[in-house]
Amino acid sequence: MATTAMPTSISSDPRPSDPYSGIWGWITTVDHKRIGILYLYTALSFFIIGGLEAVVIRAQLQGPNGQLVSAEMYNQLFTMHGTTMVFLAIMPLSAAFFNFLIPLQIGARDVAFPRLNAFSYWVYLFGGIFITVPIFFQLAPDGGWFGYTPLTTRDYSPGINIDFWVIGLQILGVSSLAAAFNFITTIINLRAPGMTLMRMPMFTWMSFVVQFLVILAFPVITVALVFLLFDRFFGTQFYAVAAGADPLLWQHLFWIFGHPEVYILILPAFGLVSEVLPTFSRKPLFGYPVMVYSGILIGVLGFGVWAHHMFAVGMGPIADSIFAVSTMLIAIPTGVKIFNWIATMWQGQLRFTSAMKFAIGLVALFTIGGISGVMHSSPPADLQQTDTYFIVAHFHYVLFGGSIMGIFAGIYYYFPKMTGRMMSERLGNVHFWLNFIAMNLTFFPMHFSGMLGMPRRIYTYDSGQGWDTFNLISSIGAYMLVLATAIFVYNFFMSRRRGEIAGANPWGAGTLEWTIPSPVPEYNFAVLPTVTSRYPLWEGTEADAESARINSQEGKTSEELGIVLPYSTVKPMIVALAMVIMFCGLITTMALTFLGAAIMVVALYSWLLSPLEPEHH
Amino acid sequence: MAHDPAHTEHAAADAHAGGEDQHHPGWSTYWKVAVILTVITIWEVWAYYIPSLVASRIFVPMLLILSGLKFVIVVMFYMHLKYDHKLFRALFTGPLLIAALTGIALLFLFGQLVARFGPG
Amino acid sequence: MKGNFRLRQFTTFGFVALAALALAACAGEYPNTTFEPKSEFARSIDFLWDRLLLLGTIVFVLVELALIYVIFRYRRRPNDNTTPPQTHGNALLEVTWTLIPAVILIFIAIPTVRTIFETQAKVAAGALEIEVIGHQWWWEFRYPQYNIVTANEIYLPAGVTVNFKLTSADVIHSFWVPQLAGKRDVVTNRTNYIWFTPDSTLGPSVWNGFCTEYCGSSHANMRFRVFTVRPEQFESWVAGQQQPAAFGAVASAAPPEGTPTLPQSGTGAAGGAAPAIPRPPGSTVPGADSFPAPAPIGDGATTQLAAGYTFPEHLPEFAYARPNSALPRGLKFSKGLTGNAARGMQAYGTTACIGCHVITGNPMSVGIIGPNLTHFGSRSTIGAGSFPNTPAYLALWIKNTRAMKPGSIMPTMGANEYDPILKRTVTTGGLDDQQIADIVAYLMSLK
Amino acid sequence: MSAPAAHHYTTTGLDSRKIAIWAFIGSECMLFISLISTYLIYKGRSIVGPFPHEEWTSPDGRHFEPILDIPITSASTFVLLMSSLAMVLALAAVQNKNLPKRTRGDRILGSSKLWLWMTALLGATFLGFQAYEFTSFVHEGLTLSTNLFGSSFFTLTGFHGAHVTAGVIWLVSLLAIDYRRGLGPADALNVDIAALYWHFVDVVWIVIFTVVYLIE
Ligand code: HEA
Ligand code: HEA
Ligand code: CUA
Ligand SMILES: [Cu+2]
Repeated sequence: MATTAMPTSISSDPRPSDPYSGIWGWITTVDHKRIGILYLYTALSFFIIGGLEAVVIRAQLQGPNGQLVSAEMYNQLFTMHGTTMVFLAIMPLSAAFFNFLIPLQIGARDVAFPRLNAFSYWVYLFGGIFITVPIFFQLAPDGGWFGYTPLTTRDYSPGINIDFWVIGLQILGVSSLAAAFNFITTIINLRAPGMTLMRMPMFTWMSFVVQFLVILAFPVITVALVFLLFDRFFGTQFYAVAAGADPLLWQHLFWIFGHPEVYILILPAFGLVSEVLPTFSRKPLFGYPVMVYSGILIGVLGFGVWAHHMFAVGMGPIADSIFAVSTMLIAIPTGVKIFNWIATMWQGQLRFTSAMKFAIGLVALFTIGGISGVMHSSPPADLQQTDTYFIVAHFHYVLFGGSIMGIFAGIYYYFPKMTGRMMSERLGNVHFWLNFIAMNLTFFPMHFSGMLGMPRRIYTYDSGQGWDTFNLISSIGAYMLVLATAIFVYNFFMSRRRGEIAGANPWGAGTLEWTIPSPVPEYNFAVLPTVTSRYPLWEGTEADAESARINSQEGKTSEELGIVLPYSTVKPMIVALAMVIMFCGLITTMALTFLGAAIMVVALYSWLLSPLEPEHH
Repeated sequence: MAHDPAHTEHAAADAHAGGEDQHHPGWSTYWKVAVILTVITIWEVWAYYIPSLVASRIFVPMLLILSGLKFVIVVMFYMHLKYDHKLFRALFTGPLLIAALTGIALLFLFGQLVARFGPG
Repeated sequence: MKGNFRLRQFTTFGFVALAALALAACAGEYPNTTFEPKSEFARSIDFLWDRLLLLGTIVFVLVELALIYVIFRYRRRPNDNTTPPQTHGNALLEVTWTLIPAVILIFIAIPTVRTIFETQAKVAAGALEIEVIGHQWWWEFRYPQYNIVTANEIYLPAGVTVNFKLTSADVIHSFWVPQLAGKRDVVTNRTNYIWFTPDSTLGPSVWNGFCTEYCGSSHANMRFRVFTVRPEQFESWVAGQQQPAAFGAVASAAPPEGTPTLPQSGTGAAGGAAPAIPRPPGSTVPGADSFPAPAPIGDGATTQLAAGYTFPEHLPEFAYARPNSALPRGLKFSKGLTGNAARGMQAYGTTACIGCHVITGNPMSVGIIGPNLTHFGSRSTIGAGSFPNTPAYLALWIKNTRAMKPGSIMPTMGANEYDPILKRTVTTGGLDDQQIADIVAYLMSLK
Repeated sequence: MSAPAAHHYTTTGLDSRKIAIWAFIGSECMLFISLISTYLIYKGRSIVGPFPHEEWTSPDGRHFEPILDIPITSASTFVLLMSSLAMVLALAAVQNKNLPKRTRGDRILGSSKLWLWMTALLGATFLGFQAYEFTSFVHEGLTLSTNLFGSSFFTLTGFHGAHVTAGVIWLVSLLAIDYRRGLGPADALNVDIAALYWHFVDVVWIVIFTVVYLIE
């Protein structure tokens, strides 16, 4: 019972629902791989939506005095663009990889709490829909993605718009937190024999750090949002300036969450790049331990820098200085990563696949964003930069040039493992170059428009301010990005059907997930592998080779191998749905709230009281 | 975060008790702990009713230390962190530390905000 | 691959070129540039910026060069299947590239902290005090030392230290004049300060100011103007502003033409730029004696003297300070009307205007919600820097403010105009175009 | 209750649920520090009374005593502390279910039902105190929307109260299982997890009692 490495006899009852059957199979799945793929598709859709919002923004700003959309609509657009990209696109794209990869990389059959995992996804989906739909009725949140009070209080935003935002983020927070506890437990507790912490693949390591950032950062925004929710619905005074409230309370609470959040957005991408670069350099990651420690350090320091978003609010010289220095410090561990990546490629056998190109793209572009970040970190200098397009340039270089590039690298790299087929390298190449050039066309000019005085979040600007050219270039770049993304979408779906068959290890990679067939069988590993090195397929001993040999065999079912797999169940989805209904009650009728709560409690009990999987004999 | 590899190796001794070490303290310890907690609480409340003490400079630090003490005692004995796997200690103290620092920083920031440049 | 990476280099070069170009061009065409500081504050920031830009560029170039070198040098040659050396790391190297950035950062941190304390020191005594009050979506400026209250325009004597006291009437705003200083947020329930000294060498010049904290619908339309002028000009301006409303006479502010044509907006016969409205003695104005006659008026001369100095914003070199925002589609004003200032004053007195605006010298007009209009005629823009202050624009503005400026609190006044916030058409109590023309004439005459 | 992954191989040999609950508790630290910090930040910033420790006379001449009631709260604090004692005994009872019980003392200490009941009841009593406190505050004119103190006080203590409520429900569920099939060593982990949560809620109160009630 201690280990299922050897097949143990189980009750012969077949799994109630064949996991690979139809839509119902997807709704009831608790398989981390399928949940990962659900995350991937959903998040890509939201990425497109967020991107289209951005394109409208760019169209409005293409020239001075643009009149494409109204001021109100524009404010909803940038608010939803930011919110969508951060909470509905990048975080879930990372989550897609957490789900799909972590168990494979540590040699586990699933995550620690498969049903909780399903729950996280459904909450995300319903929450995402909840917060996205209003934009089509011009009722979308319009307070900016960090919703500063008092603007977002009832006094100044009487409409329903902000309600969607407050409630929506509250819901999404539940999803992220649930997932985080799940992955922390999984990584600590489900590593295969011999998979010590210092042998874990870098992606799993960075994910591990991210989960801690989530469980520490999200409670803070939860509280901040609860205050706002209570203010808007139950008449509390937390942000009511008339009652003497301090607007900086929200700002501090938000950014205590907000800065760790940006590392939540980048570290998974860093992790993916740390998988891709070694494979296509045919060299182990350079300075593995330092990469681990720098990741942890970035995470820890990330909690001590939040006020660098508030250099203009008048915190006083002492606070300014402290946060300036702590912010600069983060450049050091991040730099180490950049240099170690370059050192990884040094003397390597570089193969420029699409994945590799995007990975290198991250190193090249994130550096730019990082450096402008350091420029913000000097408060007096930031007084000229803050709330201008220079900031917009910074965070798009780190978010698009960093997170998105890294995630694209990850998608090209792991597509074979997910689908069993290769993506078209030819289209991938076009996608990369178009994306790379367009990205720079879009965001590099923003450095100039910003330093030349263009504030952010303005729906219109006068001509003759010296911004016209830069904005035009940015807009052209954005249109090209649409094309690039469209090519990617096309490539994705074509390859899904027509791509050439991949095989277990198409890239000649070294880590554990490449020892098993592609697509991965539902039980992942026929036998729990025994790990003796960081790159079992490169540096492994007999033990590694042996388990690799068994695990690479295809076509066996879990029954034949006698592997116990959890039941499929719809209960987590029902709980998630009920929870969202409960929240909807706030903006419709309290009755709905109670109804939702009731359903939730019942469903939750029946979930907790029903067995996860067939019992052993 | 990183707990010692020694532990990561050995497999589940007893899946049901979650492999947690069985030698928990018993009634004999528990009631003593309860008494200590009660005494400290009484001490705190008593202090609250001595105006001179409340006025004095030691009042606040004393109360903080006392409640900190209670906190530690409950965590160590009732949540048996003292006896459990040191992984749990890491999982708890790490976040607790960050939380404490954040809280202190916040109070500092909001206390400090009166001192600003320019007149007034 | 090879080709691709040439392409890559080209793009990189492209940006460097673009950068050089843009920086070089900063003179002139970039009225809001932060690269040409015009005060000691802005200059100390610029010094930091140069340092940051230099070090940043060095790091950038080094990293990208290393990357490009690796990419070309170590790309896999066709059918070369040797496994590369499996290096796992190198303590010495890694320590080095931990220390180098640390050193670079020291060179950033030290001047940073120094500048923080310099720029946030207490302002020297004897500075010009200006109270800035942020409103959705306009700026109220008070000169307590001269008890002047004005809106959306600041006059500053060159070479005199000015200390701004920033407070907000509603949500958070942020006060920014790019060439003169960094930003300072205008935070509700808090008082912030920012001070600087415009270079004494500055001739009369105008700077665009912006609200840089998102504050709602018209955040983009919350602009202002800063005029740095010679001290004696400042004195004259102050003298003028301290007068009560210098109300001239039956100013026949002629018909605001239908819709102004952009950018040199349609200025009616009154000539929008500097409308020289004839000003017979105030005493001849019907009902004028009902309020204190404006200060010394020459024999039948104009009140120009009393008006004091106003900045010649109509001069071509200041075109960048002249708003040319788009006008709402379909907002029209009937041609051929002649406004009568006297009638305008009465009309003004009977409308909601007085509930929100102050006109010192007009006892009825005491509202404090909106901008103070006492010397409205002497201002260069309306709607917080949104439109030029010409009869034509003003007429449209009064007719339907909320169409001109999204979310504006000032109600739509024009009869049969659609109010986008109340979502209904104004019927009873709405002003017809003639009344509006009169009010325009009245307001324009308030020099 | 089901035991996710309990009979599978685990790296540390620990049960996943216990790791998860500790991670959860770590996360709760951030939740409560945010609430407590907010309370302290807004302390003394309310424009109108009533206030926690100072008396206040409103413009229209109504007089308000300092609103916090220390004796009552001391009592409820004591109750919560005792509930923690009951909880550890309940856990011990479950773990030692199968040990022989010779003396009457052994039997009392060995009764998981008794101690679970104790814990739940003491928890409920605490909630009773809180309900009393809240209602009396409302009568004295302090509500969620009276002032900054009211908002932050009710939200902070309310959040804690909600946690206690959840705990009581959890305990009652355990009792239900105990009555249905009896809790034995096999369930020790489930009880242990509930206990950890319960004690954490208790230590949070220890902090609240001091910084909110005792320190002026
Ligand atoms: C992926 C997300 C991400 C990441 C990784 C970062 C990384 C950094 N960010 Fe950024 N940031 C954002 C997302 C991110 N940021 C967002 C979204 C905002 C705007 C929020 C809003 O207002 O809407 C923002 C805003 C923001 C501000 C506030 C600006 C303002 O509003 O006034 C500041 C100020 O200090 C800042 C600083 C930094 C710094 C110092 C880093 C550092 O971590 C960067 C470190 C990396 C490097 C420095 C490059 C590699 C290092 C080397 C090659 C070594 C040598 C280098 C040197 C010695 C310089 N960021
Ligand atoms: C990861 C985060 C992320 C990403 C990827 C992006 C991507 C983009 N962003 Fe965004 N942005 C933010 C995060 C992000 N942004 C944030 C946080 C803010 C601040 C918001 C705030 O101030 O509150 C912001 C604000 C922001 C602004 C400032 C708005 C303002 O201040 O007024 C602008 C302006 O140009 C902008 C532009 C863009 C563009 C052009 C892209 C492009 O990369 C988008 C490219 C387009 C797509 C990728 C989708 C289109 C593709 C298709 C349509 C394919 C065709 C479809 C099929 C075939 C099915 N963004
Ligand atoms: Cu005021 Cu933006
Ligand atoms: Cu940040």
